[in-house]
Amino acid sequence: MKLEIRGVSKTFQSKRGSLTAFDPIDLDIREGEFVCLLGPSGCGKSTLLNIIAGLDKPTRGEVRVDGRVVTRAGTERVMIFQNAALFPWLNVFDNVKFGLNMIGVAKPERQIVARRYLQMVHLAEFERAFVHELSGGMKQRVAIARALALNPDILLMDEPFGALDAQTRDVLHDELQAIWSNTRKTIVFVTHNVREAVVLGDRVIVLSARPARIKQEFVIDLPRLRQIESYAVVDRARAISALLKEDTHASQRDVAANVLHELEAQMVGDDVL
Amino acid sequence: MKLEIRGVSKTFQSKRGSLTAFDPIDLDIREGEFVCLLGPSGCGKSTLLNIIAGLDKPTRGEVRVDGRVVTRAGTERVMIFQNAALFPWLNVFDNVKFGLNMIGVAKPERQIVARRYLQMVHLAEFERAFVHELSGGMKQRVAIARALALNPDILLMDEPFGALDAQTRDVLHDELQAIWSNTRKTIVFVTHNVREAVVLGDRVIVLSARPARIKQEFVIDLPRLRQIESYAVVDRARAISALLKEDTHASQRDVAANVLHELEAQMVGDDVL
Amino acid sequence: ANQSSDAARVRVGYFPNITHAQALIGFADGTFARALGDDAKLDAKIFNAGPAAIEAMFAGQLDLAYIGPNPAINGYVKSKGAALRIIAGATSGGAVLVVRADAGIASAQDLRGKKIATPQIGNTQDVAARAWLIKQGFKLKEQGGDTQVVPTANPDILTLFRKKEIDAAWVPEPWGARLVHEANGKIFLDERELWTDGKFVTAHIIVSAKFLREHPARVEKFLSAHVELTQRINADPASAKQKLNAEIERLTGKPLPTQVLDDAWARQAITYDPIRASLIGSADAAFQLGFLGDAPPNLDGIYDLTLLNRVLQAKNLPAIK
Amino acid sequence: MLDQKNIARKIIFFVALIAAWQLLAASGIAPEYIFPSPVGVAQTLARGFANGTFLIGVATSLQRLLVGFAISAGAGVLLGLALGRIKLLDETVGALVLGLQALPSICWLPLAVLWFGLSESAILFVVVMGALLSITLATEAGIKNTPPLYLRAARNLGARGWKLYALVILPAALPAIITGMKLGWSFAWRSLMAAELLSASLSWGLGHLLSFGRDLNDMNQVVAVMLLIIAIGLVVDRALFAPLEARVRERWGLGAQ
Amino acid sequence: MLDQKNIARKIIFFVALIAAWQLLAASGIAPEYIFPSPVGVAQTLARGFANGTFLIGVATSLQRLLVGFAISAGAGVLLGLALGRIKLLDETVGALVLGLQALPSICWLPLAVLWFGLSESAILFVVVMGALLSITLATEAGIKNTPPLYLRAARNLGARGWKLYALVILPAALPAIITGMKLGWSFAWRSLMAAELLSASLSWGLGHLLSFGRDLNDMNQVVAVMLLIIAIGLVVDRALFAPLEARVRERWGLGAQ
Ligand SMILES: Nc1ncnc2c1ncn2[C@@H]1O[C@H](COP(=O)(O)OP(=O)(O)OP(=O)(O)O)[C@@H](O)[C@H]1O
Ligand SMILES: Nc1ncnc2c1ncn2[C@@H]1O[C@H](COP(=O)(O)OP(=O)(O)OP(=O)(O)O)[C@@H](O)[C@H]1O
Ligand SMILES: [Mg+2]
Ligand SMILES: [Mg+2]
Repeated sequence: MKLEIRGVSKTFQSKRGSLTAFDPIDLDIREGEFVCLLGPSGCGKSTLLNIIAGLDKPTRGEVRVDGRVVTRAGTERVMIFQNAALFPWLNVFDNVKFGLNMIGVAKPERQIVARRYLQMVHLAEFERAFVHELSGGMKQRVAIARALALNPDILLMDEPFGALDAQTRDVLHDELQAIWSNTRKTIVFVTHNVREAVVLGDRVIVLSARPARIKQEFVIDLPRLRQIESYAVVDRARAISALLKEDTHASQRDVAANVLHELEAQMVGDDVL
Repeated sequence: MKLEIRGVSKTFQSKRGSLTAFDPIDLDIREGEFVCLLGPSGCGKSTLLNIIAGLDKPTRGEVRVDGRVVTRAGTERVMIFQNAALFPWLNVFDNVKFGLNMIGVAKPERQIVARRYLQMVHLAEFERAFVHELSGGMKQRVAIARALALNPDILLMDEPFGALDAQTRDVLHDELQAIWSNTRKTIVFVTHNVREAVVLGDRVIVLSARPARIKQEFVIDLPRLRQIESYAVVDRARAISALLKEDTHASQRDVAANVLHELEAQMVGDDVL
Repeated sequence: ANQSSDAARVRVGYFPNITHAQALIGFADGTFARALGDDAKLDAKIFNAGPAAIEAMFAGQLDLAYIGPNPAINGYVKSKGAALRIIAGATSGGAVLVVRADAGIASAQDLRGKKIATPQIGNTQDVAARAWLIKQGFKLKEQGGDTQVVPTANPDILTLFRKKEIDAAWVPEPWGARLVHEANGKIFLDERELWTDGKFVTAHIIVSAKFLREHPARVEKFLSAHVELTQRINADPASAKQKLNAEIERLTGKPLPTQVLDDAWARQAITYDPIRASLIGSADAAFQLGFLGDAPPNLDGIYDLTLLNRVLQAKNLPAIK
Repeated sequence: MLDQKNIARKIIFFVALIAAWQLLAASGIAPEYIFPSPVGVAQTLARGFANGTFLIGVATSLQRLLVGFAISAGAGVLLGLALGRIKLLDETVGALVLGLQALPSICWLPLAVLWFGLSESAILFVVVMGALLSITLATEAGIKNTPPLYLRAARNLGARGWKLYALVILPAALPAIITGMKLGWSFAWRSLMAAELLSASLSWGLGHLLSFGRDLNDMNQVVAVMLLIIAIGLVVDRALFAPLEARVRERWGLGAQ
Repeated sequence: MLDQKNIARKIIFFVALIAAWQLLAASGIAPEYIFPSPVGVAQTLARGFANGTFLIGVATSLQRLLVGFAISAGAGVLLGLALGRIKLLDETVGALVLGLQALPSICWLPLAVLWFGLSESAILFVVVMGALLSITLATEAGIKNTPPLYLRAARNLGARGWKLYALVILPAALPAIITGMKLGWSFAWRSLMAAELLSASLSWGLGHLLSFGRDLNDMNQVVAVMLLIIAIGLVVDRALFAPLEARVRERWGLGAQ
């Protein structure tokens, strides 16, 4: 097993009391597998990804990568955040080189590697552009290049295409599938979009509302490249959606409480490091 | 005809020269009709909506409402913007009352009307909330209530659901269809999402890349309430998508140029009033 | 100039003002430099107010200074006698109470309820003015009365006089003369009238106690030059005035008008006598006014005239006690 | 819980600071007339409050500050509004405002004394010149940076004329205006102290008391007045601006900071 | 085209302003010693530059400003960084910084003169106390307001130790730091002028020249020096901060303003 999640649970302590994001979760992910996580808002998907990345500590349980317990962030597990999280003070090229610099790759090699991945995401012409000059889709592609440049074993993607318009999203789905076919990374992909999960995943895991547990797994054995508007995808998606909706209504009622809670979380989140 | 667009064209003058957003466009919209506009980015959809709203002047041609030429903004044609454009210094209730206050509705009546529309969009409990405490979908619903409170004949909606996640979007599609069925407003709705256009519109009008002209019209005669995942919708959408893609590729290549141009437009746009 | 170390330097503070005539002329014509010879290099530091000079001496950046009596007393008292000594006099007289000619002030009683400017709170003229006003039976504003002493920088006094915002001013020369000539002022009282023999100290020389301890020889040489300058000025006031005015012009960019200079000069005397009695009187007045803290000032030891008397003896002049 | 711990830490820190200061002063490495001691300063404070001079000083300075600031705030917002909306004015008077902003307001003092004499007006003038321009510029920037979308939305909902100014343009610029006010206040406070240090006056503010301390070489008085000035600065900031800012931040949802 | 028109308008406005000033001065409603005329000011300027005093004044003040500002900027950023990242320091020293920020730096002058004497250090001290704290506070705020996302992303990409500080935390706070620098500069400039107006010194800066004009009741000199001060204020702002700000704004894509 590439990635073993063993009895992981997480409880947040805040001024208002404690909040259990998820109950003990067990999950195994094979090398080269593309796993999509679906679940109602606030159920703990991001938290789980953060724990795998080593950016957050589980309250109980442990995560193992290649059999070794994860204790801190490591460049063999790289996260791609919802809004790309590019550094605005660096241009596109420097953003892609950032991680390489951190792990001490020599300068000339950095250049070569970064250029290769920028080419892979079709942004070679934009290497001198500032971040704010890119469209949302272009930013996501830079973030993907920045992550891939580190040649991680595992890619963790937290709603990376959530904020994009449909057309751009479709293009990126194709690109991500192509990249994955070529590099065979292990990918854990969080999304709210059921069709997206079906288009991308080998396996789709549906989580319940908070405290999250694994509600059901779907193995998606459709041939690649999959198209989001194909009947097969729509069909599978409809089944999963029905399952999700049970929970969504429950969590919808929770919106106001959630808003407040999230504001708090932001405050607490300030001293991350 | 409720709304007659007669030979309207628009040319922007900027430092870099002039840019024609669209060639003379002719379009008639019946009372109570729900018309969706689709078209590649930058083709001039927002500009056309602004001209109808009276927030922008056409370079040539004219827009008539009930036979009278539009010369300035008027509360019988109200626009709903992509990101809601609520006023953060007012709470939800005051936002909805804003337009009523402007057109001189007496205070007690304002309260009653505003409450009615907040109820219609299922936000009665949130009337004291600040804008930033709302989710994106809630904001859009407040914006819809704010516009409907003025009881306009025509609603102009510029990608109102563009930034929302799929679930919220679906809910709002249902709500908008319900509201439209009850009030029978004339609605012009701009979107990038083909399925959305098919779900909502009586007619879908596809514009070409800049300078925009009307490329084709589709009459959507599916029964209401339509569901975005129904085969019928997906089928119609696929046909329209194919037509759109011809142009999208042309405009994609234009991205870099566009980014620059939009930055400029922002600068020029500063003195709107 | 050769690079002299800190130890071989005498730093002297003074103002570009006619009450510091010896310093201005002595630096201009090289008298001080000649007197010190190769022993030490002279360093002139120009000030425009006494407290600043005291601050500089406290900070260890000034060895000798020409200065008015009250800043010297302040410095002595605040440092509990640790910081400085008075070693010679410089000027006597030269302070006047000027009233606006059109303020309708004919007798002292007419000053009731008026605004009287002085150059700086707690300075020599300020103390004199307050003490005198109280003696005339006025209550000052701080004591709940209606006559007001307004500490104001000299140039502003001139402006405010012109704008008729103050009615009188107790100022040192040449400001007295300038108020008369440039702002329609009238001499109401020459402070000399208030003191026995018409003598009271306006400027004297102080030395930092540390410097006096460590370099008495240099101080003596300096004093010798000071006495020599005093004699020369008194012997030929006309040429002294000319030199003085040239030096003032060099330092401030503007000479004094002849009339102002002549008037002002006539009301002061150049002397090396520190006029001890007037200093004690001034200190008492300052204490009465609350400027010197809670206990009566102990000025024993503020004077150290040993060196001055040695110089005078060498020149066959009578000693000062 | 957490808050109590914070406060305890602060108290310990400041007590330690004062103790260290007293030790240093008592150790005699510098004479008291150069390095005043906490005890001496406390005595001076007690005496100053007992005989009323400090209270009068505080009242005098505060009054000047409030009057000067009120004038600056009113005029600054109006001028900023005009500059932000009227292009011709912005190109001409705007340049003048920018230039004058580069001039430390204390430099006006000599002219102010000439023009206004000993009256309060001279000091007030310096205070106003200190605060007015930064409030003007902040308001102008706030108005220019208002997202045009708000204006469009407002016009679209029927807003016209003064209502547009009062109910949309000004509120939209409010966070920027408050930032400007805070900056203006801080310039006003600095200008006031400098002006009082430099000018004669009929009623004595804190700056005068400080300057008297200097003139009498009484460092205890200097430090005592400095502490008073710090206290007032902190109190005004807390009492006036912190709540205002907190309210606006809450409304606008501008981060918790 | 547009720009030329702007400049023309500005020129017309300022020429008209000066003409009005000259007319007012010549009309004799106020004597020249109260209301100096442009002609008199121009003559003073010419004389001052001819005999070198103005050039020396400008050089002296600029040198003090630059040295003081450089010290403040370096120390301020480091201190702000420490306060922003170390909680205990923030709770103790942070409170002290906040308190001292409420004290107009000119109030330090009497103590500074006592401690440092007539040397440049006294003026420098006042300048540093003026600029340091606002740069510190701005840096601290910038660091505290850095989106935690950047930190996560950086750690996630392998950033650790000093690289995290130098390559992520500081750059992320850069826009805030530059704002703080601008504010600090403006405080430094104001403090310098006030300090020069209030203190004697061995070399004469612009403030001394101004105070000198006051002492001589020479209002032409006062206004001439004020114009010089404005000119320097504008030039430094344009030459130092405008390009820096423009670059950062461009990089970060922070609106065109
Ligand atoms: N640092 C924190 N302190 C306190 N509570 C937190 C913190 N981080 C997250 N939470 C809470 O834990 C729960 C799970 O959060 P998480 O972000 O993992 O949800 P999610 O499944 O990613 O939701 P979404 O789909 O909306 O992104 C939420 O209720 C959230 O408010
Ligand atoms: N004020 C302006 N000045 C100059 N050019 C402008 C201005 N407003 C819009 N444009 C340009 O006109 C064209 C049409 O803009 P518009 O916003 O109407 O496009 P759109 O169809 O709404 O695009 P999108 O789908 O991206 O919103 C664009 O190329 C845009 O850059
Ligand atoms: Mg999440
Ligand atoms: Mg648009």
